[in-house]
Amino acid sequence: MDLAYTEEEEEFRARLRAWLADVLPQLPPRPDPSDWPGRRAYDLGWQRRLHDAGYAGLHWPVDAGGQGATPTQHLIYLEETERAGAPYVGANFVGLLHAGPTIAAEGTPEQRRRWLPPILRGDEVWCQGFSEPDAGSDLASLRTRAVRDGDHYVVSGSKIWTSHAEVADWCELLVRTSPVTDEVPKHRGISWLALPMDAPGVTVRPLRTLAGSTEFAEMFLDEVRVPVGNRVGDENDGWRVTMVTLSFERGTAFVGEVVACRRTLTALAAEARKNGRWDDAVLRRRLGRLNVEFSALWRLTQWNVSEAQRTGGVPGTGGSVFKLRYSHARQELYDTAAEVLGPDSLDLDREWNLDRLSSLSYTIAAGTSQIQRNIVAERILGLPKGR
Amino acid sequence: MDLAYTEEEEEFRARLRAWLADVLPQLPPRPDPSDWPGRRAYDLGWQRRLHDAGYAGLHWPVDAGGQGATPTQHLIYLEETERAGAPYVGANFVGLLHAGPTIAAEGTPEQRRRWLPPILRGDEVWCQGFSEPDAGSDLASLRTRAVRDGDHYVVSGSKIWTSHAEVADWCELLVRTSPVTDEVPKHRGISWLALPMDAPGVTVRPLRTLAGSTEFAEMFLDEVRVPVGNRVGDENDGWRVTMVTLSFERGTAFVGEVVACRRTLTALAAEARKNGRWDDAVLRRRLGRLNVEFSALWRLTQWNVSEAQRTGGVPGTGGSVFKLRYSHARQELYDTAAEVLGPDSLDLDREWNLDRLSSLSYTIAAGTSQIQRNIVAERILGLPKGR
Amino acid sequence: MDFQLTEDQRALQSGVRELLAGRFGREALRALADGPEQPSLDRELWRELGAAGFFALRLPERDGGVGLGLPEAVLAFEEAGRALLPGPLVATHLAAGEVEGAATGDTVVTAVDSSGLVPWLDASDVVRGDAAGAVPTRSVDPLTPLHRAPAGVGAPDPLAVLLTAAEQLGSSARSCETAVRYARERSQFGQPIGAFQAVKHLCAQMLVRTEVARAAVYAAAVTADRAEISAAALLADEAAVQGARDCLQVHGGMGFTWEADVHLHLKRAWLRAALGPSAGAVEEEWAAAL
Amino acid sequence: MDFQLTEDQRALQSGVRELLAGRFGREALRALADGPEQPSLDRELWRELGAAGFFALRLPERDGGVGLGLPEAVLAFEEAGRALLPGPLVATHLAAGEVEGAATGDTVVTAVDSSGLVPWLDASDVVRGDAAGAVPTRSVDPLTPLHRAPAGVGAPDPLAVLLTAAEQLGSSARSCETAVRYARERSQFGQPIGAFQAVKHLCAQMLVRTEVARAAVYAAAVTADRAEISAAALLADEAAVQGARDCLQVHGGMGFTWEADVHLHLKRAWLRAALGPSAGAVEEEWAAAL
Repeated sequence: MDLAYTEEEEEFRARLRAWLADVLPQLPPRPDPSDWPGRRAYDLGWQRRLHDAGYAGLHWPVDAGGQGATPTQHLIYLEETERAGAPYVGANFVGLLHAGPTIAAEGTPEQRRRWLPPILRGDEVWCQGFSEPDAGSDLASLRTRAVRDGDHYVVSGSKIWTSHAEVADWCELLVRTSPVTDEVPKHRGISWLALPMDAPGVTVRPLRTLAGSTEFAEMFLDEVRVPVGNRVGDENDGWRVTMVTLSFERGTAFVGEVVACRRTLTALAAEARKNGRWDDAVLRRRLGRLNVEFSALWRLTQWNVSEAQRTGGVPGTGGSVFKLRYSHARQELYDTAAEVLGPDSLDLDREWNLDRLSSLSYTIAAGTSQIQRNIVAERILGLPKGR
Repeated sequence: MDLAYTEEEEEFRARLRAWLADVLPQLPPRPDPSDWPGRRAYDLGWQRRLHDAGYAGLHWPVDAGGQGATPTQHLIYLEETERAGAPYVGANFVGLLHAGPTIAAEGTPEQRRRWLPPILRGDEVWCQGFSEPDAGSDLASLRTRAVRDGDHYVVSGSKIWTSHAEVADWCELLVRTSPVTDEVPKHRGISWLALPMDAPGVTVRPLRTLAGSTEFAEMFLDEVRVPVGNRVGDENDGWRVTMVTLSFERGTAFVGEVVACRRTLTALAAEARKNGRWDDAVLRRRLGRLNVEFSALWRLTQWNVSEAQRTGGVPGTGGSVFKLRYSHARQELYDTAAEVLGPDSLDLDREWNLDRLSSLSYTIAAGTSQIQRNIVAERILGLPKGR
Repeated sequence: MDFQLTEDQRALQSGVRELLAGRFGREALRALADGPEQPSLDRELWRELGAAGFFALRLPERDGGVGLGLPEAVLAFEEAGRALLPGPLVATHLAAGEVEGAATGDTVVTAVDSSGLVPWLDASDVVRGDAAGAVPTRSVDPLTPLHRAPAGVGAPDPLAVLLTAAEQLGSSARSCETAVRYARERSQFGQPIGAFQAVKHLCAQMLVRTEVARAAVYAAAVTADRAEISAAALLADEAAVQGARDCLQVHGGMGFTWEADVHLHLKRAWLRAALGPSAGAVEEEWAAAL
Repeated sequence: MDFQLTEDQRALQSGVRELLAGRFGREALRALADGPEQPSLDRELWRELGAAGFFALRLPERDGGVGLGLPEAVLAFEEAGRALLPGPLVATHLAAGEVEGAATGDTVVTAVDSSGLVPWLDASDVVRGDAAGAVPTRSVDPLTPLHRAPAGVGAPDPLAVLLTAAEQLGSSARSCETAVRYARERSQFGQPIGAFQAVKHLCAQMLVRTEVARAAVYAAAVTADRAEISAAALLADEAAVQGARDCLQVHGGMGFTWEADVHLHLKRAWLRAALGPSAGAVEEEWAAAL
């Protein structure tokens, strides 16, 4: 048990920190959140800088063009970029964290050559077409159909919760290539396709969330023709291919967010001291409790990352444990922020209030807390599935 | 909507209060909790006094020997006896609240004549033989077998959580008279028997709880012969007969307990003021919150009682709503007591600490909170049963 | 004691519910929510409410009122809360008989809350309290324009607190019903999600919170006791806010969309909870009473 | 950074677990719990623990110790917590090297906690702190005789707080395992109760609390930071107490019996939580640090 970073890790951190200090002041101003093309350009520009500095695909295998960094280096990278206020991964999210690693693991040499370098260089944006209106928690029940027609699939259906769809070049798409029957369970019969977003028949409609923003979109597919060569993995084997992606797990998923939460907590305490609510012992102790909580979540992050490092990044289920606790803690953080703000908590122009709205999704997105508890209970604790 | 008591109700209250003031000083000293025969005698003595004063079977129908009081009068009775520190129903619990009403509703005239008067007069004690080691939440899966042999049933099996078994004359016993088959679901095939506790083959073994006491017992039945005439209701119809009992519901189940909780809360505040913990704002607000909580639970009690009065005491499911909230609130009350006591909370000789241990059963006994939530969701809200 | 609704009270309850269903149903709600940034007040609806006696409910009949009491007002405001009816309903109701035209719905009255919040300032004809220097605020609730006045003064008005609690109660009940309906309709893993215990138990707890709050709010309406009103507000605030949160959780991703009504209940519940006494103040009040 | 157990640490962990399973398994536990009112201290077991290095674990080898550090001590005490090993283990461990015979288990040492609680006073050879005027208490934990000394003095000893937190962690983990085992074995309504989401989710939350506490306790052992130790104690106390409560709930009626071990974990967890800093003190400490 050791929490000290190795000399090599400290060097990595120092080099990164120096580079960030140098490069961040050179960045153009951040675009307005509603300016999609501007955001695409900004995010890709940042990715290009990472690429040129040797940080692109930090955690990707070297043979896929990545840096083959250890989980600990990845943790340091996320910690330092968050602390320095560097741009978020943004539009590069799906490419770098889902589609890319999937192609790296399951794609043909040709597919890897075609799709991986543009992700790393910041040339192409990917989005994700997994969820459907009727297939949320039960993702495998998805119904978007792909029918073989010569060397193409003809795809029809609809997807939801697709972020960056407006500006993506590619979509990693899950489609049903064999209908569900008594012999074919729903997890079989799914295939993974790379869909060019400019293909005829693709319609994107922004989806307004309760926070009033349109971070997500719905995507409608009307007889869209996708070359068979865009399929990664075997036909009907897309569920397994996808799970490789979803469980691409090094314990680092929430590193930046935990760092950000701790910064928010410090700011909340400062605000409470300023507006006098610090004298409310109940509120003050609630802030103290959150400080304990996020400190422990940071230690749990280090624990999970070290575990991933030991096992060589083998998929773990520790992520569910972390997410369950973290998503609740972060919602509690913003509820506490509302207490600190008092009546100002009703003012959307005040800091933290929009974050509070966004935080409502934490116990839902990427597997509801209910689903996560099932996963923990069944896969870690070995409790039986219900009838 | 009215919270004022009618003139008649106020008269009832005044008369009861006067009687209690008169009779309570005449009572013998309370027996030691471990002195079962003493407890039986004390509890039956109290019942006899109630009987002689015209309060026996207050809520029983008049034709069963009761007073036919309204639910509101029953509430007043429970409120006043608790406030005055009168004895609890004790050993008369099952007779007055379960077995008696069942016999009154489902028994033959002869059965009513045989069993009801001794309950009301304080001559006989009943206990309950429902739960089994393997049939708790799933009561209907009970396995104690009764095989017909002429004009007797021969009963074998075991029961658990039987209070007052050591001193009971009769046990209301649920037995399986038809084995479960594909055609006979578990809720059918159950019969209700009045078991004489002195019958050969009945063994009672005290069951020690985590509070260290032996309020409950296990009961072992080894080929016990019970006359067929002791069966109330039809053979195999015992589940329905029993449900009449279990749902005998006038919203009054927890009246005395809510009154007691409010008294405890006042005492806790006094103790906190005395030992200085009142200055802890978090603890003080917690006590204030509990005061709000029990005040609301009292109002909910009045609501439920009024509803029962309107509907003529038709079984309701509001009891589950109340129990869910109340059992949690009462556990929270004793956890708060432990906060007030500080290190004294580890001393079993200090007030409230044994109560805290007992309170651990509130979310389990008479239907766990999990089962209660199922009942609320399925029977009140109409949500579907799972597969 | 007969702590249940009378026949007349049931009739009033269903009357208000029908009126609101007809005049402010889901389409009207969505039109406001999906429309331009600032919602506008429907003056015609306001006058219809006035004609139906919503504002004059507690005015004596000799003053042209309906001559009913607080319990009836609470039932009416519970319905308003269920329907998410917008506007400074509480302030206008409390102004009936004191401000010309409030009783009939011709005059829209708002008030400065003890916290300094002023809903619907621009749309109101009369402001009670000192709104000098009030600045507009980008309101979290899209259906309630807000101003902030320099620190509000005075203690909260108990009647305003009670009627607001009644609205919270209505919202809480509605969130529970919405969650239950969705849980019966939405299927995942081959069965309605309402068949899963996790969802079932969320819904059960929503009902429990609602029914406890109901008993407290109705009792406070009967007794008009100041402390009991505070307690009712505390419980109704919790029931409404947590109920909307749980409703959102039951809806999953769909609950996170603008298009679902869930967030409208949550945001209004947050707003109402910010009015009147804070939870801490109520807890201290009830601790001091021990 | 390698925040995982080393090979040696794993070996130590399983070594202690095996030792305790052999010498203080369920039968020994039940013999104490079901025996006469006051449990007695097994001096022979105490010396075996001494021989195994349990008390001398952190003493330098030159002083006859094992020469290991806090992380190893935490792992050993976690196992003690899992097994519900009785006796003033923490005080004796901390006395090793300072009190003659403590390191070998020949001398049993107890200490007066900052709250004035003194466990195992009569059975101990040496008391650290001022136990003058201590009076016997009918202990809620049947396996820990207690005295109360007139208000304990001084701040809690961080090392004692950490080792106690390690015991809480072990107890929390054990409660989770016990609940899971019971949920797999016990059937109701035609399936193991562990197949019901309500039970499943209780168990999942038990694991979550345990693993968060584990990260905090282990990290505090590595850094030996005073504030981090307080935080670890807060989280481990919660995990142990709530874990035992949930374990009881999963067991239903059986959990309410004396015969089940569930209550022994709950009562010990309550006792340990009363030692060291209060939750309020820790929260204030961590608030002040913001």
